[in-house]
Parts: sequence; C-alpha cells; structure tokens
Amino acid sequence: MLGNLFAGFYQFADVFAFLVLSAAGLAIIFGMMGVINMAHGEFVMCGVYVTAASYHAGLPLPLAQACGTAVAFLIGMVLEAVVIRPLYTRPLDSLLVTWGLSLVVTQGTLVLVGSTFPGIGTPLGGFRVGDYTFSAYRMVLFAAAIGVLGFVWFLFLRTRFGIQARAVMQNPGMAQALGVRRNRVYALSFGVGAGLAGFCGALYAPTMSLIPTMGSSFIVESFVTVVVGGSSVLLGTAPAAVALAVIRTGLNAWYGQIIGQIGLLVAVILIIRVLPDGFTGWLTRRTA
Amino acid sequence: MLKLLDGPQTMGRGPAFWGAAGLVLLAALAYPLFADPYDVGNFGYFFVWIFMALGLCLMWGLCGMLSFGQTFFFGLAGYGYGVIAIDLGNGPLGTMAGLAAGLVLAAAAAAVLGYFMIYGRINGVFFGIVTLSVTLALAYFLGQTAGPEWAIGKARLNGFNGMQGMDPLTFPGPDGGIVLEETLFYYVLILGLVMVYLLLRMLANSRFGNVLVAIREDAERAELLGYDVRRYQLAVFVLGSTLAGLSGVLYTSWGQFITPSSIGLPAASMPIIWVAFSGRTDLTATLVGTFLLLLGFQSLTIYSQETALVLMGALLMATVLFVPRGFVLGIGDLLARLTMRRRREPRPAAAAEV
Amino acid sequence: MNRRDLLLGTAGASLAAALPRTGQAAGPPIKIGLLEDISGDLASIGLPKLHGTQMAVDEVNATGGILGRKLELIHLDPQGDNARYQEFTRRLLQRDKVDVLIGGITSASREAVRPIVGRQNAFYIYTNQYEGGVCDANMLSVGAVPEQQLSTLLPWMVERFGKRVYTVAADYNFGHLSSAWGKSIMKPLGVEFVGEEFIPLGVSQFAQTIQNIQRAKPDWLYMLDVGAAQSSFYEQKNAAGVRLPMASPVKIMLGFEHKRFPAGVMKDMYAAANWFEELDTPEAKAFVARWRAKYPDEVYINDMGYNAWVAIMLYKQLAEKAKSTKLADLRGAMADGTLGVDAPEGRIVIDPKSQHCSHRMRLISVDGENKIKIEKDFGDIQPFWLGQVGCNLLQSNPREQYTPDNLPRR
Amino acid sequence: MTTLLELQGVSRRFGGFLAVREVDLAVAAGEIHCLIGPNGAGKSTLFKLVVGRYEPSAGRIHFRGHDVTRDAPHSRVQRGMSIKMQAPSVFRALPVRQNLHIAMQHHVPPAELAREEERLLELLGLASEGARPAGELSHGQQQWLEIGMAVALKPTLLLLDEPTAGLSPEETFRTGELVQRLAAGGMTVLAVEHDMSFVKQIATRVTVLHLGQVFARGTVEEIVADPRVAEIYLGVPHAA
Repeated sequence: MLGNLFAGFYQFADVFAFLVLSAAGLAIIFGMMGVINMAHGEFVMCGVYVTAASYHAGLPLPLAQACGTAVAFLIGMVLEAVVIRPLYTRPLDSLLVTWGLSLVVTQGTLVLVGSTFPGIGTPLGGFRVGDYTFSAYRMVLFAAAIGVLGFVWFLFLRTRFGIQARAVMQNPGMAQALGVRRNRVYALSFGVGAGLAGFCGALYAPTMSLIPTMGSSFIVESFVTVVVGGSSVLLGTAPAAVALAVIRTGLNAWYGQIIGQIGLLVAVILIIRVLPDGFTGWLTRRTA
Repeated sequence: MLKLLDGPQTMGRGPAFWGAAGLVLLAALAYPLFADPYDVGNFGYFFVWIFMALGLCLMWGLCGMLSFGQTFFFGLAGYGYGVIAIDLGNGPLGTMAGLAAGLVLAAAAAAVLGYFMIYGRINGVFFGIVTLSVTLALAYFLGQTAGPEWAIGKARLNGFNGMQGMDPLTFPGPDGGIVLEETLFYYVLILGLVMVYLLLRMLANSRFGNVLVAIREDAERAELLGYDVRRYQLAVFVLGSTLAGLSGVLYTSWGQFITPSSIGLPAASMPIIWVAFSGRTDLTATLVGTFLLLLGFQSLTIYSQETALVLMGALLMATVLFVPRGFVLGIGDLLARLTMRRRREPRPAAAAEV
Repeated sequence: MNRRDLLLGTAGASLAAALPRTGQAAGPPIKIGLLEDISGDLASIGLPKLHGTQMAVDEVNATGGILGRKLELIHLDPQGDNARYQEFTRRLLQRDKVDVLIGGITSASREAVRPIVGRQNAFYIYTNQYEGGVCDANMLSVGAVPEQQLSTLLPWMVERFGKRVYTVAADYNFGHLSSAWGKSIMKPLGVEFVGEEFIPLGVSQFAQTIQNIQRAKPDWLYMLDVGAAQSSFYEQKNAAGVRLPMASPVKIMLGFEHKRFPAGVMKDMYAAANWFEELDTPEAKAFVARWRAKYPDEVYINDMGYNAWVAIMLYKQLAEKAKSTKLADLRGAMADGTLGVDAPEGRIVIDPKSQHCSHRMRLISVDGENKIKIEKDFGDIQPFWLGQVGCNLLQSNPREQYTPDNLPRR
Repeated sequence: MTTLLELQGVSRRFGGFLAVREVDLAVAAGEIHCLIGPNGAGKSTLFKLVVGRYEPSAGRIHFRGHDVTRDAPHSRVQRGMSIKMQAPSVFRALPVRQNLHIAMQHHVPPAELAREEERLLELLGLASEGARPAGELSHGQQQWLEIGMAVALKPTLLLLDEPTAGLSPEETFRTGELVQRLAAGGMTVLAVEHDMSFVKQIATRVTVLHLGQVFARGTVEEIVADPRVAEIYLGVPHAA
C-alpha cells in the first residue's frame, strides 16, 4: 500500500522534474524576450557534454555539473550578443537563426567529438519502499526542479536584476527611459535561460546515453510545457508542469507511453484553444 | 485577368522580367535534350517540393499565417494516394483516383483544422505551435501502425517502415497507361509549376490578394474595412495546405513509398527554412530559392558529407542575419534598385499602380 | 580534400601497390555504391559500416580486384533521412551506374531503397541484422535474422533463467516484429509473458517502465529498444536497483553499450551474435588487428561493420564465379546453394531461396566489469524461415516483406 | 429625419466593472454627432460596441433598421458603417495608394479605381506621397490617410474616434473642414472628440457621457451652456 502510494508520487515527481528542468530555460527566454530558442536542446547537450568531460577529467560530479551549467551560461551570453540581439524586432527570424545554430552545434559536435561519448553512471544508488526499489538520484532531480523554481522566484522577485527584467518585460521603452540597460538585461536573461538548460543537461548527464543529438529528447516536452504555461515562468511553468505531469503520468501508467505522448500534444491543442496565453493568461486574468 | 500577373504583391514586371522568365522556362524545357537522364529526373524531384513551398509562401508570406503543418497535409495526401491507389488495384484508375483522393483529403483536413483554429482565434506563434502539435501527433500515430491490424483495405500503413506498393501516377493510355516517371515526370511537373505559379501570381495581385496583405499587416484594420478576415484566412489555409497535399501525392508517386518521417521533425521545418531563406513575401523568390536550396543542400550532402549539416546551418544563420528579407528577395531588391535608379524612380514601391 | 577523393585516393594507392603482383587490370573498375549514415542520429553505427566497406575494398584491390577489375567505392551520406536514401539510390544507380548498391541502417531506409532498386532491376546488399522476412530477388541480406539470433538465444534464456518474461520494445516495426517472433518461439516452451511495453522512438525517461517491471516480477527482460535515447533505460534501471538478466538481438555486438556505459550497467545482458570484437579465434584476431591498424580510433568493431566487410567478400566470390556483374548471372552463381566465403566467424553460405546467409552463432554475456564471455557456440545456423513459409526466389520474385502475421499466400 | 443608428439600453460589463450602462443613443441621418466626456467616461467602449469589436452585455443596437447587436464587425461595415480608429492604424508597410486601394476595391468599379484613388489622394493632400509606405508618413498625414480609407468605403455612417489626436491647431481645423465637406455630401458622422474647439466647429448634436451613462444631450450651444456639464468636464480650460 505504502509502496504503491509512494510509487505514484515518485512517477509524478519524475515527470514533473523532467518537465520543469527541461522547460525553465526555454520559458525564461521566451517569456522575457519573445524568442523561441530552437537551439534549446543544444544548450542542454552542452551542459551534458561539459559535465561528462569534466567528470572524466577527474572532477567530482557536483563540481562537474557546476562546470556544465557555467559553460552553458557563458556561451548563452556570448551568443545573445552575436546572433540574437540583431533580431529582437523579428521573433520569427530568431527562430530560424537558432534552428540553424542547432544544426551547426549538433553536427559540429559529431565531427569534433565523435559519434558517442562515454557515460558517467548514476550516483547514490537505490532505496526500497514496500515492494519497489527506486533510484535515489531521481529524488535529487525532483529537489533540483523545486530548487530551480525557487531560484527563478528569488531572481525575479528579490533581486535588482529581477525587478529590472520584469520592467523590461512589461514595457521595454519605458524601462529604458528609466535608465534600465535593456541590452544587459536581455543578455543576462538569455544567459540565465541557457544556463538553466545547461543545468538540466548537467543533472540528466548521469542518467542517459550521450550522443550529439541527445538534446532533441528534451525538446518536445519543454516546448509543450512552455506553450501550456504561457509567457511567465513564475505563473505559468510550474502549474503547467504539474498539470502535464498528472496527465502524462496517468496516461503512461494506464495506456502506455505512446498514448502519453500523443495525449500530451492533444492537451496542448485543447489548452491553447481554451486559454490563449496558457496558464499565465488565465491566472493574470483571474487576478486582474 | 492577365494584367494581374504584375502587381504590388509580386516582384518583377515588364518585358525584362518576363523575357528572362521565358528564357529560363525555355532552358528548362530544352534541358532534357542534352542533360544526363538522371539529372533530369533529379530536377523533377526537386520540383515536387516547390508546390508545398509556394503554398506556405501564400499562407505565411502574403497572409501572415505561419503554418508548421505543411508536412501534415503532405503526409495525409501521400498516404491517401497510397491507400486509394493500392485498394483500387493501381493502374490509371487507381492512381488518378488516388491523386484526387489525396488532394480532397488534404483540403478537407485543412478546412476542419483551419476552422477550429481560425474561428477559435488562434494566431501568431500559437498558430505555428498548434499546427506543429497536430503534425507531430500524426507522425507518432502513423509510427505505431506497424501491426497488420493497421490496414485500410489491402493497404497496410506499416508503421515507421512506411507504406509501399502503390504505382507511380499513370495517365490513361495504351498498354495499361502512360507512367509518369523520369523525363515525362519532369515535363509534367514543369507544366504544373508554371500553372500554379501564374495562378498564384494572379491571385496575389487580385482584390483577394490585396485583402491578404491587408490581413498580414493588420487583421483588425482589415476587418474594419468590411472584410470577413477569417473567411479569407480559412480559404488561404485550405489552398496552401492543398498545395502541400499535391507535393505529398507527387512525392509518394515518385518514390512509391512514404513514411512517418516525411511528416515529423525535422521534415516539418524544412518548408519554413526554404521559404524564409528565399524571401517569404514573394512567390518568385520562393520558387527560385526553394529550387536553389534543394539543389544546394543535396550538393552539400554529396560533396561535403560530414560537414554538410554544419554548412547548411551556417548558411541559414548568415541569411537571416545579413539578408533579412531572404536570399533571393535580397538579390531581387538589389536588381530592382539598380534598374530603378536608371529610370529615376524614387523607390520600387512606386510601381504599385494597378 | 573531401571524403570521396580520400576514398578513391586510398583505394588507388593500394591498387598501385598491388599491381606488380597481379599484372594489368582488365577493363573499367567495378563501381560499388554505398549508402551509410555518417551524420545524424545513426552516425555511431554508420561509421563502422563505412570503415568495414573501405577496408574490404582496399583488401580486394590489393589482391587484384574482382575479375581483374579494381573496385571503385562511391559513398554518399543520406544523414538518416529516408528521402535522401531515395535520392541517392537513384543517383548511384542512374548517374554513377554502380554495379552493386550496398547499405542502409534502419528498416525504413531499406524499404525506401527497395522499390527503386526493383524498378531499375539492380542488385542491392543489405548488411544489417534485421527483423527478417524480405523476399526480394534484387536484395541479398548479409546480417543475421531472427531464426539465427532469437531461436538460439530465447530458448536458452528460458531454460537458464525461467519462464516469466517481460518485453520492452521500441514502438517501431523492428520492435513489434521481434516481439511477435519472441512469442512464436517462446509460447511453445510454456513461457508466461508478464508484461509487454512499446516505447515511442526518442523517449529517454523510463521511471514508469521500471516500476511496471518491478510490479510484474519477471525472471528476465526481453529488450528490443532502439536508438540512443531509449538506451538510457539501462542506466536508469540500474540506478533504481533493478537487477535482472536481459536478452536482446541488438545490444553489445551492435550497439557496443559495454564500451560506452559505465561498468555494471549492462551486467547480465545476453545476446546471440555472429560477430563481436572479442571473438577469440585466430581468424577473428587477425581481422581485428588489420582493422585496428587501419582505424586505430574505432570505439568498437561491431557486427554491422563486420557484415559490411563480409558483403564485399561475398560479392567478390559471386562475381568471380559468375564471371559477370549482371544480376541474373550473380543469382545464377548462388543458385546451387554452395557459394560462400570463409569469414572470421566461420564459413558463411548464401541460401538461394531467400538470398539470406547462414551464420555461425555464439551466445555472449556481459559481466559486471563490462567483459564479454562466450556462453555457448550454436554452430552454423541456416536462415530457414523464409523457405519454410514459402518464399522461393528461384521460382518467383514477390518483392515482399513477410512476417509471422503476414505470410505469403500459398 | 430618419434615425440611422440607434442604441437601446446598451450596457457593457468587464468583470465587476460596468463600463457602459444602459445607454440610449440615436444618430439621425445627415447629422454630425459628437460624443464627449471626461477620461474614463466610456466613450471608446461605446464606440467598440457600435462597431462590433465588443458585444454588449445587455441592450440592442440597430443600424439602418437592422438589428446588428450580434453581427461581426465586417458585416456592420458591409452595411455601411466605417471607422477611423483612435491611434492611426494604417497598413504601415504598404504604399499609401495601396492603402486606399484596399479600402475601396469593392466599392468602386475597377475601371474607375485609379481615378478615384487620385481624387482621394488629392482631397487628403497626399497626392505626392502615393508611393511611400504609409508608415513613413507624419502622424497627421497618417490620421488623414486613415480618414481617407474610412471614407473610401463610401459609408452611410462614418465613425471617427478622436480624429484630431496629436494634430496641430491648423491641421485640426482642416480636418474639421474635411468632415463638414463629407457631411455636406450626405455622410452621417459620429465622432468621439476631446477638443472642444473642434466640436464647436463641426457638431450639429452633442451627447455627453459620464461614468458610462448619458449625462446630457443637445446642440453645442445647449451643452456649452449647461452648468452641470461644465462642472464635470468643461470646467477649466475649454470653457471659453
């Protein structure tokens, strides 16, 4: 009994963590700048590869994961300045440019690093509740997902950067007139978005097989979560992840993975039809 | 009617443009006389995709609707063609019925999906996301039809490995009909492309086309000029999607094979790449650019092998960053500016009289 | 210099070295068209296949070519895209006019190629192990098929570990068909299938599956997952503390997971293979040494790469016996059912009825240190199933793929 | 005089807020009717109800004898309404001439289109700007272009939402003249306006809106003379 209850929670926590971690970076970049980052999966892959390489070079895993996150963050900042900034007034073009970027990065990695990369191995082992054994690391992932939401909350509501960022998001012209340096805010936002993608990769690195195209495993789920959530990470992503995790866990458990996957897409279509700006729009309208 | 061939929505006009276009057409018609039959067939194959690109140009470039669903209709029509052709025993009867069925299926699906979205006031980026979701759902669905229970009549959908067993399009004629392949395929597709291109050009410059650009620029304003915006959007969505269906039928006929991977990612993003690269607001640019891009990507794949995808990605990034209106349109603008300067007209838009 | 020049260059160089021994080459080169993915998702499998073919071409050229003609290899990279497979099949057959077409990884790519090969009436060699059943006179299959991999492996697993089986399969033709094969082989043995799951391609998260497995309490797992994303299952299963024996026709010798994953993850994986790099015969060791001398960075010499090498050697035997490269002559040369090649695994013979090959099958396992152990040698196994169900290419050419639930009409 | 547009008890609620409450309004054929009121009086909401951008929460709207309460905007326009929005909303990327063309293409026989465009450009003082993208025009020119587009539909009822916003006094005066010329040609005009000098210049009737309700109605003189109106609205600067 206890085992089954905990198993249900564990399944939910696992899907929830995957949705939140893979979507957070994309949501920040979309919400802040209206840019749909098609290279999101490649930032995740960057986090994975840097983590694995640092780990094989002898760093302890947590430090290697920090490296993966930091490198993705820095690359994000640089790319923002070089290819994203000229396109702020053309959101569809930024979609194309990031798609091109993802082609270059995926295939470039294949040519330079090779078609496979040695894996790490999941730390912490398993534990038992009732009839089932579980991976302890999965609980770390769940905690990390909660942590990411907390971090985003803190960053946007409790820091100077966050206040400026929200001002820019609401009214870029006015914020600039008030002395907010918009370019710096955008660069940092993109960096944070990329860094969170890298963090997602760093966390999942020990649980997956590593190939250059692995970023695509995260893409569908992260897009779905962002679409359902709408433009705000705080109001949208978290409730969207909860809702989708419930839908997907249920469908997976009762009907199998393929129905879970198609069901997720159908949910997206219906939610867009009913809530045009996702949960964000719904919640802001209710509170307005 | 014919004067609609030139107008504000299309680049190029007058004897110089049409003379050049005629020369290109003549060269294309003469090409099989001296070229390797393989190259003729290969060019014919490139033409297959251009219908889909023109459809997207119409929807996205002229009317502002970014559909990520071109391969959805491509796939529906392709599978529809296969099912009908196989079940009616192939030959002229089966394949012609298959062609009709594929196009009707694409058009009907576009009408239903379009009604759901357009009258549900889904627009902008969300239009793209809904069309992409539907497309991926179809690809996933078809991918799991491997079992024998997934058959329509004699035609097995056959999951990820794809459907086969349909004949190429066959016109009625002696000896069981004239099979549309190789050089004949090339000529018939040129004929089809010229017709579709000219018709779309006239459509773009007609009153209908004027309304489309008005909707693209500001849908609310267009509505307050008395235009039933949603009906126009639906009509364009059905037309553009049916063109994708035409590509789907032709592709299936060409290779006698279609799989779910022709529908899902990355296939679904290819039409957008072609049209964006070429210059989405112009039909001529899309026509020329799509062909050049197909040829270029294939050549890159053949000659640069491992680095092909890197080069394609870099090419795309460079185009977007440095030639924002699209590669072909950028060159077109340059030509227009040069000739206009000679005629001392202030700017190309001066030619907007009707 | 692009890769194609490089290939021709090395092939030419080895030929030059060989000339003094073999005398003048007679006639124009024999063109080999090769389609292998070296970019995209499947690059890790396509690269060893390319290497195997290159090595074979160089070796054949070094010993005088075929019928005194040297081999010219033309490789194109379809990037894992079915449409590119179609384009390049046409290109190789119509423009380059290759004498034989080789390659393709997924079954979908093979099915993309076959209709075009059929219309051109060309000769095509498919070098992968696969779900079996293609009855097509234009195709020669070199890889192992279910009666070789599964009829050996599965009964052994049942006897050794028990009768409660849980199947995890890719939701893909290969997964469905191999699962059906498993049922038809194991049902008569009294096996109880305590669970069966089909996973969409590209899925990388398996917590639900792992829990379902724990609930069902199987004796062992029948693994039919495909692709890198799905192979994340093993790491996750291991982390959750599930330790069960596993059997699969596509792991280890094909995906070399024991070279890519940390030790312990693939522990107790069993597979039936016609080739694996650790094979301990003098012929195999010599083969590995030649390969490693040529491609020192190869992560693993997998069975597909090896099969690609075998394909060229078989082609050489066929063409030399037929004294021709025409399809009808080649098929005539294999018609008596004796034509074969002495390969590192043992002798491989072509079955003319199905145009599939016999293989020496060995059962291997992985231990906790990622070391391979040979559990059993099954000897030579014939590709008998197609003949049994009525495919006879000596009499008719249906160009169909048959499966246990799609049998030819008699 | 016949009633062209009639609102009966029209209300519009946003959540708990009643923006427009039980407004009765009749616009007679041929008049220039101005709708005034302080900020937040509900003028713009009322306009959006008339043109069909919002649906009323209660009440009915009749136009030329038809109940159009539930009609979509485009079908009201097809019945003879035409609107110039508050912020200039022209097709910025398209040439000025094409803006007019799109507006009039279904109302003018094809053979006369070019001549009619020319005539309108002249009337709007944009004759030399026909080929420029509309977005490059000055703010005043864009306002005029949009009036031109509204007029090009040959409407029976022309709705003008703050046609003089952002214009200089000189431009405002010329706009007034234009409106009067159109009215003289038989067009009925309903305008929302802030600028009292403009209202005085053109209005034949005035309705004052306050807190979503009709507060007063009458001729310009009556309204200007009404001390209650002066109190809520005319108060300080415009009273002169």
